[in-house]
Amino acid sequence: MIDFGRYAFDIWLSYGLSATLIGGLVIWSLAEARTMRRRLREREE
Amino acid sequence: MTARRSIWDLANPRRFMGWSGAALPWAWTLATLLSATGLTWGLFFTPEDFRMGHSVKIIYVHVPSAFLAINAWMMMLVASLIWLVRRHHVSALAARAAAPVGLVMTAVALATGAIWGKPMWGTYWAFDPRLTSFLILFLFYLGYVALWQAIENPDAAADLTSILCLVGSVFALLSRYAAQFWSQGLHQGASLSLDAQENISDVFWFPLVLTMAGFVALFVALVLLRTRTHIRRRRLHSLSLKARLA
Amino acid sequence: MTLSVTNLSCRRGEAVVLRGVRLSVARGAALVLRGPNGAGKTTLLRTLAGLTPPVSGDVAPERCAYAGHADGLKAQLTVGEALRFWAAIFGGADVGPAVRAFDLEPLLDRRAAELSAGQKRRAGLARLVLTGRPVWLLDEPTVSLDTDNVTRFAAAIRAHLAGGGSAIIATHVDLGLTDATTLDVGQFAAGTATMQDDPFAEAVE
Amino acid sequence: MIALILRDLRLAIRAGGGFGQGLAFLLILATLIPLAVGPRADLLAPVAPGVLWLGALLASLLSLDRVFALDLEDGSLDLLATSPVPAEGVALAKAAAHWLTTGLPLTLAAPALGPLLSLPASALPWLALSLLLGTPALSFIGTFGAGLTVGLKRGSLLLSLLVLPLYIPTLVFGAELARRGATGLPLLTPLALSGGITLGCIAVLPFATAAVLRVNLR
Repeated sequence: MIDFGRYAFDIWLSYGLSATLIGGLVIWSLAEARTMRRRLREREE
Repeated sequence: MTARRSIWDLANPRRFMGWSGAALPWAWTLATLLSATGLTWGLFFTPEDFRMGHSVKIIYVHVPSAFLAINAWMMMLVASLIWLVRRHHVSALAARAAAPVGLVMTAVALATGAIWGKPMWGTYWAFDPRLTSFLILFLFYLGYVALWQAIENPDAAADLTSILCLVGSVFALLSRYAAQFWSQGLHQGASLSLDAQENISDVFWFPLVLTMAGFVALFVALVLLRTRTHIRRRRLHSLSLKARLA
Repeated sequence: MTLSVTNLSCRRGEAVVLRGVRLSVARGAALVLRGPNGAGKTTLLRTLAGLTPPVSGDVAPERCAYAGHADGLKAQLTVGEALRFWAAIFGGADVGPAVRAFDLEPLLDRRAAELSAGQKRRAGLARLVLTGRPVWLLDEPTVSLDTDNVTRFAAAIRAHLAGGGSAIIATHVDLGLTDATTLDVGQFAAGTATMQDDPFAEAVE
Repeated sequence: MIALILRDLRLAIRAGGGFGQGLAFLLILATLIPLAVGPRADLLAPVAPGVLWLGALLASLLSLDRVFALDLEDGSLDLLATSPVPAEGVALAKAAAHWLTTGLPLTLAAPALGPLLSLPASALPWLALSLLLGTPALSFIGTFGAGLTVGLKRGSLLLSLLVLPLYIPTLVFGAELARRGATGLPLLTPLALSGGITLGCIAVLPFATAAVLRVNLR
């Protein structure tokens, strides 16, 4: 593992924050897609 | 149907559901592969910058998210125009689908910019023209998303948000110039600048391009997925309307 | 023929509620719209007035004067001010005939806030005279009018018809218009939505 | 259109909502700021143009939700839409009436409040000029926002969220003009840009407002 020196905290913080935000968006979109697909399938039948 | 096929057929809800369903796994795969490669390369296999040290590595999330933050709005503008001119419902729903993605990307760009700013300039936030422009863009996204949520009639919502997007684009551009002008007015000559990517060496450039391509694929995947969700929601809406009238 | 539409389709909110509407009203004639609540009488009148664009068919809103459920009066303005305002907006007609037709002389200097519901209604309907437009579109015009005022209102309509005007009225009250024809809006009910009304009317996948 | 402007002015005078409230709001703000920041003139004077601009902007925002909502409630908006006056004309008249009832009085009153914030007398004409140039844009942008949200039940907060970001260029150039006037810096650029934005808003926004009104009325 490479040592980021005195910037390690900043780098991991920015990567962690980005991953949280973008990952949150992806998970939310997937969950919403699943709910909507299920609800529509129930209604179409 | 013997109607001549055109590019607009792709915007028919049914046909859109067909091709987007097929394209979605590819977009996800491409997004994962490109982003993972680009980020790993950039994070672990590039040297320190002579001026910024290892902090340059923040560039691999900062620049792609900033790139998408602006281009998501551009996409919304084009989709809004298509809706206003040609009344393609999927176009309006795609604009709606892109807005939260743009919002999150703007937030990421702002957050990583602030974290990067601390070691570089000694402060998390400075009213640099670019930072200010992004903050303003964030506000425009918020207003756009809020307007979509507030209106019940989907066609009226599409019309009103499209017009807001058009007017907002002009004012966002004006605000950008205003921010530039205003910050020069405060401290003559830009003392703080985020121009790192303009004189960046090849070592950093290649992984950055990979990551940007990965983020674009991610954007495409998210917009397709969210547009499919909105199409289904719209279909549900039509069904309940029918039930109410019957 | 003062007003004639064929094959008109109207939308209320998102839903197409009327299809293939055909109606005509001649000079000096009145057309009474009938139908249960929600049949689309208001929708039809709003479409004819040009407020809601028709899904298909042509309308001539520049020849119609519309009066909806609300009177368009401001509590802080006097009846005279309101009438002069609407007269100016519609091209500067003299307010005299309108005042006489609805017997508003004593109310001219009273503010709308001080009027009874029936008086407000009369002031709101007097605006129709000021528009100078031949076809009056009236949506439940007798709501909140007492018997006396209904009679007065019917007289005003008869005067309008006698002067070569015409009217399309959605009402449940018999206004005593002898040669009025009746149109049942229910016969134009749109039924289920087609793909042209709503691209989401059929399953999307 | 003139008739519509005159009617709105008359209503503003009778209802007491238009002129008074905006001015009172600005006065309260100009009183509260020194209480919050401290009475020192060397702290207050530099921020005074910006504070007064912000006050004018918020005061103009206060009365926006009434621009179309009252006319929609009592049916006047329907009747106006069926009248020979085009929707663009209605939008223009509404914005003009809004400016006459808020922007113009604020322009006239702001210089009087300058001394409260230790603004030197030499800066007052520039403050007035910047507000005179900038406040019409605020009214036209605000009228567009009011048109967007006119059919909504709880539209006031959304209206602020939509309108405030659109106010940014006007605020930046207007406040900059006032600040440069106060410090004697060259001010041709903000002057031209302020005027340009206002003219652009007057020329283009009535069309956008008319378009959103038609959508909301149908």
